[in-house]
Amino acid sequence: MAEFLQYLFSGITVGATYALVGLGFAMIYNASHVINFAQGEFLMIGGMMTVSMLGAGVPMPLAIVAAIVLATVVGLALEKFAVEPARNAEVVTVIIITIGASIFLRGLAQVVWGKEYHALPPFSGDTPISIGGATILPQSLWVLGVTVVVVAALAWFFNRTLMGKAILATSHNRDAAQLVGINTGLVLLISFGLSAALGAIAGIMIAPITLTSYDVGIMLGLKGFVAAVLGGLGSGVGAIVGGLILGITEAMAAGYISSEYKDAVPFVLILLILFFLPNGLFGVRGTERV
Amino acid sequence: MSLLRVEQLNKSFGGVHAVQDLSFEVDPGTIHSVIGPNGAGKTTLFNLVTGVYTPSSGNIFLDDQPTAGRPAHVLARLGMSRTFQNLQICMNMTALENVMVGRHLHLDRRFLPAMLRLPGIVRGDRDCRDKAAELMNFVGTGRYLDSDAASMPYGALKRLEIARALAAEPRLLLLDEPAAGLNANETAEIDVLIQKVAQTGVTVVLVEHDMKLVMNISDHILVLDYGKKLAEGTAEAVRHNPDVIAAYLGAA
Amino acid sequence: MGWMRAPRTGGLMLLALIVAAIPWFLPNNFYFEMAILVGINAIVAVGLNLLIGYAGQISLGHAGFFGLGGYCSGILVATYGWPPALALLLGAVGVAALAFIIARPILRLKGHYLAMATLGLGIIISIVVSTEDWLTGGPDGMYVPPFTLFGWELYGEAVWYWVIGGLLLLAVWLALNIIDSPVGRALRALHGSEVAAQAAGVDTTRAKVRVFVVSAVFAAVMGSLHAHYAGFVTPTSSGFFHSIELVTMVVLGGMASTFGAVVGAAILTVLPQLLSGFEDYEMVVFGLILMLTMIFMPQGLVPTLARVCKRRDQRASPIPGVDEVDP
Amino acid sequence: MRGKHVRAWLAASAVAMASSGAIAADTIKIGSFLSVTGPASFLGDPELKTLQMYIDQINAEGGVLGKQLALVHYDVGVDADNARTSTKRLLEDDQVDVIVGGSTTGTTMAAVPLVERAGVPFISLAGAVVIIEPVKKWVFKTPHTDRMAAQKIFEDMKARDITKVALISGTGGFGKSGRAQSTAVAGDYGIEIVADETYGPKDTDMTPQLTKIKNTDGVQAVLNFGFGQGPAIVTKNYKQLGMTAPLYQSHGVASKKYIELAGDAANGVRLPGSALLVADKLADDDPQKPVVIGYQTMYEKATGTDVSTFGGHAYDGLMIAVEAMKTAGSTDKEAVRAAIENTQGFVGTGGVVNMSAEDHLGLDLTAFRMLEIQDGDWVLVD
Repeated sequence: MAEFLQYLFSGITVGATYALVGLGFAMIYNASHVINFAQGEFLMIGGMMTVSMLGAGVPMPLAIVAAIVLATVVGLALEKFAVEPARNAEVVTVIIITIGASIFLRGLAQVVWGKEYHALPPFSGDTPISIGGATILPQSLWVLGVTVVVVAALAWFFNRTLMGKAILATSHNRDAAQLVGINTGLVLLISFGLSAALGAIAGIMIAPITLTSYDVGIMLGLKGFVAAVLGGLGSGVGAIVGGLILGITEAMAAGYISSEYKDAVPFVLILLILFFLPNGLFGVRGTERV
Repeated sequence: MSLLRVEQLNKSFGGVHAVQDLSFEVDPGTIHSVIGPNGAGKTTLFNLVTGVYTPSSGNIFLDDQPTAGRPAHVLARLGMSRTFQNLQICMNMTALENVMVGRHLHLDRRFLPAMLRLPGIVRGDRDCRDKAAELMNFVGTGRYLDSDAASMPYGALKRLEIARALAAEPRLLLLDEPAAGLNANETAEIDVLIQKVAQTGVTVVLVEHDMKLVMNISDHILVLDYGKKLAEGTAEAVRHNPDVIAAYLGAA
Repeated sequence: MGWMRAPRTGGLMLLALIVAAIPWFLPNNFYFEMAILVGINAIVAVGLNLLIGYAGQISLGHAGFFGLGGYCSGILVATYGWPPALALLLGAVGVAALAFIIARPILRLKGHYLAMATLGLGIIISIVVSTEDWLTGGPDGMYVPPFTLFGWELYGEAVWYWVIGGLLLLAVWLALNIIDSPVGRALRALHGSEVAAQAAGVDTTRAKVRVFVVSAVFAAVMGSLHAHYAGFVTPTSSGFFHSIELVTMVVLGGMASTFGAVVGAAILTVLPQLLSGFEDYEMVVFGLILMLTMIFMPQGLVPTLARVCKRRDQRASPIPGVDEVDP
Repeated sequence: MRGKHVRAWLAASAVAMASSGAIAADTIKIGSFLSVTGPASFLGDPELKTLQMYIDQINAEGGVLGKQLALVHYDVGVDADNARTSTKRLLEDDQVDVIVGGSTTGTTMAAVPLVERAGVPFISLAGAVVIIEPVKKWVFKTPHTDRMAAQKIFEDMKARDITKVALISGTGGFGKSGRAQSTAVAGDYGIEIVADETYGPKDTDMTPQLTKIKNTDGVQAVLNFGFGQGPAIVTKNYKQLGMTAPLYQSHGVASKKYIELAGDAANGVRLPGSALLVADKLADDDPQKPVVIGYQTMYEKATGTDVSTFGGHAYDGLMIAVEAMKTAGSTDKEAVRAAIENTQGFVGTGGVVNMSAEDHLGLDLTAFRMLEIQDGDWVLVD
């Protein structure tokens, strides 16, 4: 039992990270139907910027704010200068653009911040908390707590604010949204900014646990994409659930099946799910209109 | 004997009954129109007949052969061809190639000969190209022979779809709102074109909003309302049917 | 109508000329190596372009097939002493069978879901080859003996160059043939409008499965030859990044342009070597080039340039598109 | 149109090649391919810096055989294909006199057939024993092998009466090879491997694997074979789970960075390392002391970062090559190769090197020091 609990803790912590990244994918996908392969780089920017600010003697809270701001600016620039001009191009063209952007950002980070791994100090110590014979780090609770807060804040944003509703409307039908006077260009810009900020927050939260470096975004970005698709692209709930399923499956696979094949298990899972639910767990099953 | 027979056809999406208990027959060599207010289920009926949707229940027969639920490409093989309400032109191809796609079933579709470009393929394609060009002239889009489909005007694309459908040499041609979005002049031209097609012996089933067009050319009219059959008969009979008048006035 | 076929043969002739001429300008074996790698990548890209560019079905897992071809050769030849040609054949047939089995459920998916599924497939393959080290040598890969045919060993850069060059011409010829046939038109039609293609009698599922299998076989055969040429095969060759690289070749060169795939492969193979002088800035420059090309030429290089040339030609001559290389 | 460009480009590069050939007459070309970017950049980065630094220094002091040294380097990440292409470029295009490089075993092994065929001395900086076993005529290496690391660790365990060991290793080439070597030699020391877990190179949480080990009966010590950030996370997770059995790491973590990343959790961790890590703690009569102090001072002054043993491997490789050229009195490849093979009593950062026709490494177990981490620093155990 304690064993199971330990796997679960591990899975939930990692899964929450995947969920936050997946949420970033979902947000951009919703507004623009673009899969942003540079999403992982926002996590990297968040983590690395905080580390470098701390190194420069800036107090932690300020460093975090600076990191989020930087990531947001990068996100906005990405939309404005890279995605916006190619708006009418084919899906894979835009995918390649975001891949190019991620290589560019990674390269830049490597030049500016170097290639070494860095550890961010945990926010509230690293004395493990024992629950039912299993242990969890305080930082994991931070990750989970922040995930919950972010999800709640996003729910409020999309359901209660005009801008949030505008983003939702744009995701359903861009032309119609434009007709009713929504500035869809602005919506796109904001969703990129928001998603970048989200990525940065995730990157900062997990840096004390997973360590951070210029290329930390590759794997996390990929896993976030898996989470988003698993849940059903464009569904916020889907991304969260997808991320948690992914994390927990990995942990359970490592614990109970084989640690060598634990990385393959999520992909087998996603293939199976897609075979039976071609639109992911929470994806909309639209009927084609001809 | 009827060419197309629909028996007690039903289709629902979730709780919405798009088509209910619908039965009708289409005689060969006629122009058969389906009309009805918006949302009456005309396009759904089309999609059911052409295999895009699978019926919830009921039967469809082409030449007494059951076809309900069979995929579109199999129906095409049985001699059924169609156009689409929202244009379905392949914008990544030229106009001529679009029509050539329509002749797919009449060509050698084997992979290996195609890959090795055996003489038969070359010959088949040359004939196909000529036939397609002929058809483009027939529907009146001859001047777009070498154009990219993406560069053609809307009205011409509507005809191009008809040419593509005809390229399959169908026995049954289903036209889904061929005049939608066209001006009066273009509509009149479509009117002529459909009659020209019918004269070649192709049976035409037509969904259309333009009453003038429908009344002008139809041999037989089926009126739908809320997925059910409201009336059926010749243009004259339908025009004076009180239910139809009520539905249209009510809808308007 | 004669001119319609001219760009085909014209383009193929030009490519043949380039292939024949290049060795005169290659000062040493390193340049031959680059040319050979360009050729290998180009053939895979030409095959992948049939799937992505023409049929409009994305695959982020084709490196998996490339790797399987390589490992099939490595294992059968090095470990079990099979003749390389037979191993290559079996690899191609095996990959074709695998692709055929998974194609149906996978190709039911659309857009990003298809991308995800193919990506997952590729990653699973690369994890398996990396983990089963008793068979594959693990992460550091395995040794693959030289390619021999009837006792004759394929040895030396020049020999390899002509073999790969010949295969490239063959691959381009086959691809052009497929595209310019009812089969190819059906593929492009299902890209343009799947329902329209079905209404015209195209069995779209079958068409997709076939082109998926063909592109997988292109990758498997080249993976096998590459393993023989390199002398080893590693899990990297079947990994996610190689898949992305292959897709990038197709998109950069120009989707639905067979010659575009060749150009894309050439650029992405040679560019990193040209950039090696930038040291730390290599990634920055590479990413920037990738981004800028796709932003300003979203159609890809060859179609965009072809259009520019066409426009210029139209001004000069009354017959449009005569010099167009693109099929 | 396009053809003309290609020709122009090729012609230009041919000219560039010819001109570089002209320079080659009075310089000695040291070729190198390293993993400067990617997951093994912590190996390649200090290696490259070391090569640059010492080649500059040697040149400043008048060069070798009256000629200046020129470094030709290509970054290959961890991609074997890339390594092969770069090696071919070094051999064919740059026509280097000797190659010092290959941060990882995978990239090294990709280059081996080429250097063997071309007949150019090649000193590898990678770990696995397969590089020099069986002996390859032109291939040498400087770092201790993973088998030696395993032997050193088991020796220490045996001394502590540990017989049941749990193994956890990375799934990269280094971890895989280390795991295989550990399993192979454990029996020689009467040690039984009772648990065998792995983790991926980019994994961020190893608690499930460690939980499994924790719940395995009779585990007296845990050995982690891996490099990069993985071992640091393992160490942190180890502490999180409250595991108390001695934790051993391999020589793959032999840099201060590991201690920094793992923090307090690293206290008490043991690993086999080279003298370089404990330069200031060596006995004054230790033959290695002046060498390692010299290297450490120079590296830390030039780069502002802590030394790692990895940069030291590059120092050893370069110096062995340079010494061999001096001994041979020329850059003739066969003569240099023979001189490298006859290296005797060379004192490097990794140990005292005595090579022979049968041994292209020339180190024995004494080259390794058993270290323990205490309060953020290395301490000599023996």
